[in-house]
Amino acid sequence: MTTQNDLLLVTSSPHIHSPDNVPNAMRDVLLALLPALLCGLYFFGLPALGVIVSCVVSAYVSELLCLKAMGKEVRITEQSAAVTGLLLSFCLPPALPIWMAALGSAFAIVIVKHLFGGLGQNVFNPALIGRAFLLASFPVAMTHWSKPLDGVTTATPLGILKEATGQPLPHLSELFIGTVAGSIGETSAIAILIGGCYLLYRGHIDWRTPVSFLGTVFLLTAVVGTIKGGGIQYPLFHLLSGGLLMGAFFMATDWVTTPVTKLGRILFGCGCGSLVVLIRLKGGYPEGVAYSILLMNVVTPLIDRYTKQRVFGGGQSNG
Amino acid sequence: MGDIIKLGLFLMMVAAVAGLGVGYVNIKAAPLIEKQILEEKIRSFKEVYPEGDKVENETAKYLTAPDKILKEVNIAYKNGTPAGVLYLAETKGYAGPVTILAGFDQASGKITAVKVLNQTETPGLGAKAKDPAFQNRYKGKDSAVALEVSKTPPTKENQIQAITASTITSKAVTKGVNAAREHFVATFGATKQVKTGTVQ
Amino acid sequence: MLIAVISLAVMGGLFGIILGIAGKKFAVEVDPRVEELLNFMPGANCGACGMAGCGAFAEAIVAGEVNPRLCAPGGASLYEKIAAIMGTDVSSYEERKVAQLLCQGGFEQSKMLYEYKGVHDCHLALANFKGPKACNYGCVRMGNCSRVCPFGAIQMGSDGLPVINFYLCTGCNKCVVECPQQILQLVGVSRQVHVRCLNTDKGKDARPICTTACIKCKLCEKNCPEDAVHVVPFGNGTVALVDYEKCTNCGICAAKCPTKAIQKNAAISEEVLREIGIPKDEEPGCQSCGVCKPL
Amino acid sequence: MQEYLIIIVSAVLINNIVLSQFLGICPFLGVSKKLSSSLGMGGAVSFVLVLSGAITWVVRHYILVPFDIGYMQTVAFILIIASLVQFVEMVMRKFTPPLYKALGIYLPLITTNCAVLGVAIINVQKDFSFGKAMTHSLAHSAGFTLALVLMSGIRERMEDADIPESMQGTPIALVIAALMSISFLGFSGLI
Amino acid sequence: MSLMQEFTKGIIKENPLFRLVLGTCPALAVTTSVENGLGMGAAFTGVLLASNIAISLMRSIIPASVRIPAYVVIIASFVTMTDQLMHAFTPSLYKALGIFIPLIVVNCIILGRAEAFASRNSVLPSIMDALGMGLGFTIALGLVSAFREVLGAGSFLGIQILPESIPAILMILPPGGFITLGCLLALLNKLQKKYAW
Amino acid sequence: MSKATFKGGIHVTGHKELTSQATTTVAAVPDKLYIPLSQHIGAACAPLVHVGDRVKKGQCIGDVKNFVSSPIHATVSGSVAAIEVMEHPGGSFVPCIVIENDRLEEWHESIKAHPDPAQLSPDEIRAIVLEAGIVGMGGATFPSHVKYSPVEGKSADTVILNGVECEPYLTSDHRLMLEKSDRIVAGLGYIMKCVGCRRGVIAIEDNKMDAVAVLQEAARSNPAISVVVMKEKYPQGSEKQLIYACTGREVPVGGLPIAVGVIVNNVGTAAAVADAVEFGIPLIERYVTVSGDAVQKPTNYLARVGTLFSELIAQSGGTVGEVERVISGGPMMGKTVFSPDVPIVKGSSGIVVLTKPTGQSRTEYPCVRCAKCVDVCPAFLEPTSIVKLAKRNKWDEAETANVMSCIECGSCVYVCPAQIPLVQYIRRAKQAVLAGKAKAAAVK
Ligand SMILES: Cc1cc2nc3c(=O)[nH]c(=O)nc-3n(C[C@H](O)[C@H](O)[C@H](O)COP(=O)(O)O)c2cc1C
Ligand SMILES: Cc1cc2nc3c(=O)[nH]c(=O)nc-3n(C[C@H](O)[C@H](O)[C@H](O)COP(=O)(O)O)c2cc1C
Ligand SMILES: Cc1cc2nc3c(=O)[nH]c(=O)nc-3n(C[C@H](O)[C@H](O)[C@H](O)COP(=O)(O)O)c2cc1C
Ligand SMILES: Cc1cc2nc3c(=O)[nH]c(=O)nc-3n(C[C@H](O)[C@H](O)[C@H](O)CO)c2cc1C
Ligand code: SF4
Ligand code: SF4
Ligand code: SF4
Ligand code: SF4
Ligand code: FES
Repeated sequence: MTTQNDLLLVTSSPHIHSPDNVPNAMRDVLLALLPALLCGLYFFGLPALGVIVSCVVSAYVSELLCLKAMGKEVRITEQSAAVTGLLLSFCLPPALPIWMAALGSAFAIVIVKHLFGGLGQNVFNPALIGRAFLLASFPVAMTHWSKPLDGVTTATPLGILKEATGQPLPHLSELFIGTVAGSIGETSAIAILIGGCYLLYRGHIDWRTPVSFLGTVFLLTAVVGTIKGGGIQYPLFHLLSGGLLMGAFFMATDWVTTPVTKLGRILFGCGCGSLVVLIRLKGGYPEGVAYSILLMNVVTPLIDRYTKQRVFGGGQSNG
Repeated sequence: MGDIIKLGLFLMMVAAVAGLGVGYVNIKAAPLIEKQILEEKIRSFKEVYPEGDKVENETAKYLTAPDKILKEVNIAYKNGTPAGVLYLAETKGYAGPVTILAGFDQASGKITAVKVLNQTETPGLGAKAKDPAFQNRYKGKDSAVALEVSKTPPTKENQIQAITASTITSKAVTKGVNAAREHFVATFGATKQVKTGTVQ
Repeated sequence: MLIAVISLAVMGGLFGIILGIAGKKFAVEVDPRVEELLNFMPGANCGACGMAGCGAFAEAIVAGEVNPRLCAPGGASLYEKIAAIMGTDVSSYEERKVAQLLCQGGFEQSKMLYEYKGVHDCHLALANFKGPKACNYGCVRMGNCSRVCPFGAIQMGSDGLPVINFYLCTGCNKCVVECPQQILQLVGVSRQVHVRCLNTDKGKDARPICTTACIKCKLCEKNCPEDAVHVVPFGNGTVALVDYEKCTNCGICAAKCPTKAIQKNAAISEEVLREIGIPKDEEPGCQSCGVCKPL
Repeated sequence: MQEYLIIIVSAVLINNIVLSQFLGICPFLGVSKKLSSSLGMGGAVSFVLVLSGAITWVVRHYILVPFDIGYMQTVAFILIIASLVQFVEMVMRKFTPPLYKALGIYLPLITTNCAVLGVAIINVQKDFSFGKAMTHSLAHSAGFTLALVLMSGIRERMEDADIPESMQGTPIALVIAALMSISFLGFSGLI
Repeated sequence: MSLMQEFTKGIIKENPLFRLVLGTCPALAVTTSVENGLGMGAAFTGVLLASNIAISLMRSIIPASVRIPAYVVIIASFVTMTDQLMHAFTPSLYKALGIFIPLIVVNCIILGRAEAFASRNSVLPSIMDALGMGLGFTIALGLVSAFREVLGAGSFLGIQILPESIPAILMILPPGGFITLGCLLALLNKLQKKYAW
Repeated sequence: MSKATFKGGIHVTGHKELTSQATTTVAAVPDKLYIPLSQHIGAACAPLVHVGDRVKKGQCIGDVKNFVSSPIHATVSGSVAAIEVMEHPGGSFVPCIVIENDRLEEWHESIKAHPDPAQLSPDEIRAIVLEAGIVGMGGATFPSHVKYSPVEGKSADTVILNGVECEPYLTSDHRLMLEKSDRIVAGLGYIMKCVGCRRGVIAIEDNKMDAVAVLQEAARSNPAISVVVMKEKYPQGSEKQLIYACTGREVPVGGLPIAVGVIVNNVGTAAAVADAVEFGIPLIERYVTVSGDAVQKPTNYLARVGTLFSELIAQSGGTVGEVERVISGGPMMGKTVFSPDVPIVKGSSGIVVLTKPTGQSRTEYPCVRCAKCVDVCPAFLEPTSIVKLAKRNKWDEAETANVMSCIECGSCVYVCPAQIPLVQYIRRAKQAVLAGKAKAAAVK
């Protein structure tokens, strides 16, 4: 459009805007993931670095190629691909061959994100589908866990719980700090909590999702724990182990794939929580965070549809 | 009214002709199919217990009450005397029922072979139970001791190494073998001294 | 074997009779011509005819209520088939119409008032001082028409104005309804001469704003051999209008017009008017297996 | 009781008829664009599936088995289903035109919906009692409806998305089905 | 349309799987290996051929209101025959295709062809139609199964061509079927845009 | 006292310090004043004078006999130079009466102080408000006498004066409250009398505690009047939200405040009512903030209606930097004008002149469904969903999604990280819904 430079600009109100934008938000998420990243690198060393780098690089490259191929404006400054890549690498075992990590990342970006129209339009959480894809494709490599720091093959806390192999369960404090086997970014509860709080503080995520998610898991496992006689230890063990915290703070809160209504987010969280407990206790896998969130992603459009808020001045039912 | 009868008659005719056709093919094919099934069975029996010269289905005799796992008990005769026992067992695997055939030698009290007949496990994972590599792990195991599945290379004689990432399938097969083994020991084991093992 | 044949035959007979009875008892009437017409309808359910889908249109044709040419996607071959079924003559159907844009104020021609930033929507841009162009009558150039055209017949040209592909346009009227400036009009395909400006201002006001505005000089009126074009009262002022009944496409007015507000198009040949292959709008569940049709 | 529960959970979640059994894909792809029509299709399929489940069970147990003509099963079953569908359609058209308007267009499709015959055959394969066969049919129709409704929710949302042109329509629906199916893997091993 | 065209249309222009998106269930369920895919295609072609011939021969005497039941009975009996013949002569293939042989009955394509083609055309075109559609379907199944077998099992026609650890098992699981078919459809859409058939 | 507020809304940087502390300047009256014939919601006025006529200050120069309308007065004495179509800060072209100022400031003879305003009956007050051409000064310019007219079956029990001024940059109401507190309280008294209610509330946000103090002092004499302190939040000034914050009542969808027994007026409106009732002065001048980062010396003015924006900007020392936008009103709700040569009208609360924003340019991303817009919407709408419908011209569905309840506050746009101009789409949807309704009505 030709513009005559001396003309004033006419825009529609509002004429000012908060400094918040998509690139900034994504940068904040990356920042919030930093503690978990450092913990992962410290505990799992070079192999973890390899997985992380290959995931992120593959995500970036795939994003670039997709944008090019689809003739869209090549604009990857918003870094959502990096978030996807990083989050994917965080729920992979540290010793995964890096080509698998890269493949999973590319699958996440190409199939799950760009075939659906790109940023903001995907229905499923790309990182989690990436993980589920890898788990179903390479079950051997994806269930090979190593001890932090020394890299010896071992089982994860939930694996021990599920298989009842007789190995001792780790102490809660170990789970809190992260000196247990598990995926790269999930072992240290404290690091994840720091990141989660930062996102809450920055207003990028809504407290309802993590609270209802974790609350549901806590309540259900507390009931089971009481029946089994495990006491408070049992629900806490469930809260702190596996990818639960990572999922509750970073993945169940993904803007794109979760409900937009407040009530919807609570339902989403409760649904995730119930499914996690169902899968962990009754299902075939020791851990179910990824699947629970994915299953709730499937339901999200319906949740959104049936949890519309009441309009202001439209009757007194609570909104 | 006439129309309606006509419709009825027409469909009747079509159905009758169809029945005729199918019936005819069935008459021709049924014996072949039966033969096929029988041959298949004999082939399996041969694989699992190569030494017998005749196999009799004696399920009625040995399984008085219907069993949850064991479906058939076949006795293999060598020169007219019972020499081996062949069990058909069905257990629940990862994706559905797994049926196996397990052969035992009465003389040695050892497992002669195990063959997975039918399964619907995941290709590439549980479906590897059909691979000889896995089935051979049961060969020659002693019937007196309960078999266990281990994820790591076996350290004990009674351990069977699981198919990687398919513990469930491996356990299913082993469960079938163990059921057969117990029945074998209880029914035919008298001829041999029962060894004590670590039975879980 | 015998049992097989008998039992199957009995079942067949039974069901046949039941269905036969049901077919009689539960018969529902439909005019066979509607079904017949439906077989030929494009089935796009595009609404070009202004009705709720092809079914409604077929019923209306049978009832003699509508001009079959309203089904634009059907094209000439459909009109012939309809004529055959209905026992009428194709030539009695009204001439087919296409959309014409009555503004030529592109980037080069029109003066701007301000720079606009925001949603590209003609209605919205108009809310601010009648649009960024100084002219208050012309095309706002935000392309609403091109977005509503179900047939992709309108594209925004390099001068900012919509360009209508007459071979794709079906005359569905959607763009005409959408345009907030009411500068799109449906005109018979044989019409070649159009006054492409609807400003009602006096010449002295219009001239500085747009180089191709109608300046009410009346040269067209004076030169038309058929007395077919006139400057007539319109809105708050006057505009030049072609009387399409009288116009013979001679183009003299267009040649005389000093600002080239009047234009003569190249002829649109009816033969070239393509029958548009619109993909059938998938009925819910329709896999075009054909099972459902005659039921 | 437990057996029934297992049948239900297995049919709805683990071995979902569409997402892991691959039965009834055509209507699943075809009729999942709108929530309303997917509910309609779900309803229609459930109705026919349960009814035909019952009739085929009876026919099998009182005709095919006693006369030892099990090999006639496919022919007999499909005859039942096709006649049933057509009969239901006629009745509906006459007596409940609104319902017919809502469901009618789906009915002919059901004849060629593998799910209906598939479930009848699975009933036979698993040698279910009548009660279990009914539970199984009901659970599978619930599973079918569930998959269809979830799918349509997603597809309605996808209406706004700028999907690459060549992916639009069936291809993206298949990809959605794939990702749903991956998600449903989470239920594997539940029982 | 010439007979040749009746034949070729089913291969590309009106390919039942890729263009008409019919018969998706078997196309997804049995395509975990090329062998199964081709076997299914062959069985399907046989049934389609037989039913097209039969229905085209009977087309003038079938009353409209019991048309569909009559068609399905005819189709079903051919399917049952095929089923028994395969059981008798190709037992291993029979085992692999499992429930999907009886389900050929409800394969929408067959009824669709009966309704849309055989019931309106004489025998010869119907045969060509059946052969073309059958071939088209078989090729489509072959294509889908080739992708899935190579990517998911690392083998082709049972011959291992990739090392054990590389293939992504997902591809032979249900999701892999959906993805393969989806991507193939998209690819064909794209090609079609490029070189309009 | 806990501070009242509503649900939803946003926190915006106020920039109020630019102008809030300095006493209001009386703006120089220019040589030519441009008085639009439509400065209110409702039917436009017809001119009562001709070119060449001499007019006096306060003389009624435009009127139309229509219930929802309001007369226009000359704001200076002088002669009518022209009656011509001019741009109006509301974004349209409107006929204006151009008055050549003779600088005599001669009042029209009809302007007389009332001897005993306390004796006036409600109907008389309403008539004075009508004659004085008083319209809402909070921006909507709804004719006040209409607001005060009794509505069948409904009665007001509370009058709320809106001193919230939640728009960034604007401080004209703030200065007015500080400088004319007695006028405001008096005006509120007349309004309460006019509509026959016992409770008067003056609502002020907690960023203007000095105004709270002054008004509490001024209202001490009248126990029926109280000052409510509200938490600072945008768009608290929107009347539905304000009513909820002050009284806990929700104005029903599509309803007016009177439906819940409330009448809301801007503080400026109240002051104008007091002037009209007591001194007979029509609405010819108002407080206007001139601010923004492109203005040399941001100032509050008491300016005559008809003064051009450009003259006030010039009095503020002109502009600095590259001017990109001139906004009539605040930056959240105001409208940009394409030229600073537009006149101040009765509803002009401020002029904000902004330079080109530095740094990152605004790029629109696809909606990332962050739901921030949903969380802040004070009308409890789902802007993102409505916009998606609007983009596909799904007007009916947009209507069921309550698009008509949007107050166009712009909060959603402000927070949207994808920088989508949501309100614009919503406005388009509202337009289309209304057009659809009009069409349906026409068919009937
Ligand atoms: C957010 C998140 C979600 C996860 N979801 C799953 C899941 O659904 N299923 C799963 O097996 N592992 C999941 N993992 C990985 C597990 O937490 C764990 O690392 C892995 O399952 C191995 O532990 P296990 O052997 O105890 O299952 C997830 C990891 C993260 C960080
Ligand atoms: C798609 C998929 C298919 C699977 N198929 C099988 C299978 O056929 N047999 C099996 O025992 N486990 C199967 N599993 C489950 C796991 O691979 C494995 O059983 C579980 O992680 C525990 O096994 P492990 O202890 O050997 O690692 C499957 C898992 C997935 C995701
Ligand atoms: C988003 C929004 C913000 C508003 N902010 C204010 C405000 O700050 N001050 C004000 O007086 N009116 C404001 N209004 C206008 C009020 O809703 C209301 O119209 C006005 O207070 C009524 O008084 P009036 O008729 O005297 O103008 C706002 C309206 C909206 C929709
Ligand atoms: C709070 C927040 C959480 C996010 N979580 C995820 C996530 O779990 N997985 C992912 O792929 N992307 C995540 N993203 C990035 C982005 O939303 C994602 O790439 C989109 O799904 C792509 O359309 C997140 C972004 C934000 C702001
Ligand atoms: S809708 Fe009208 S104003 Fe808008 S671009 Fe089209 S012709 Fe121009
Ligand atoms: S929208 Fe306009 S241009 Fe498009 S087909 Fe309809 S009438 Fe023609
Ligand atoms: S939708 Fe309307 S009311 Fe809600 S925040 Fe946006 S502009 Fe304000
Ligand atoms: S604030 Fe913007 S990005 Fe977020 S949901 Fe609303 S429209 Fe979408
Ligand atoms: S093949 Fe069409 S529904 Fe299964």
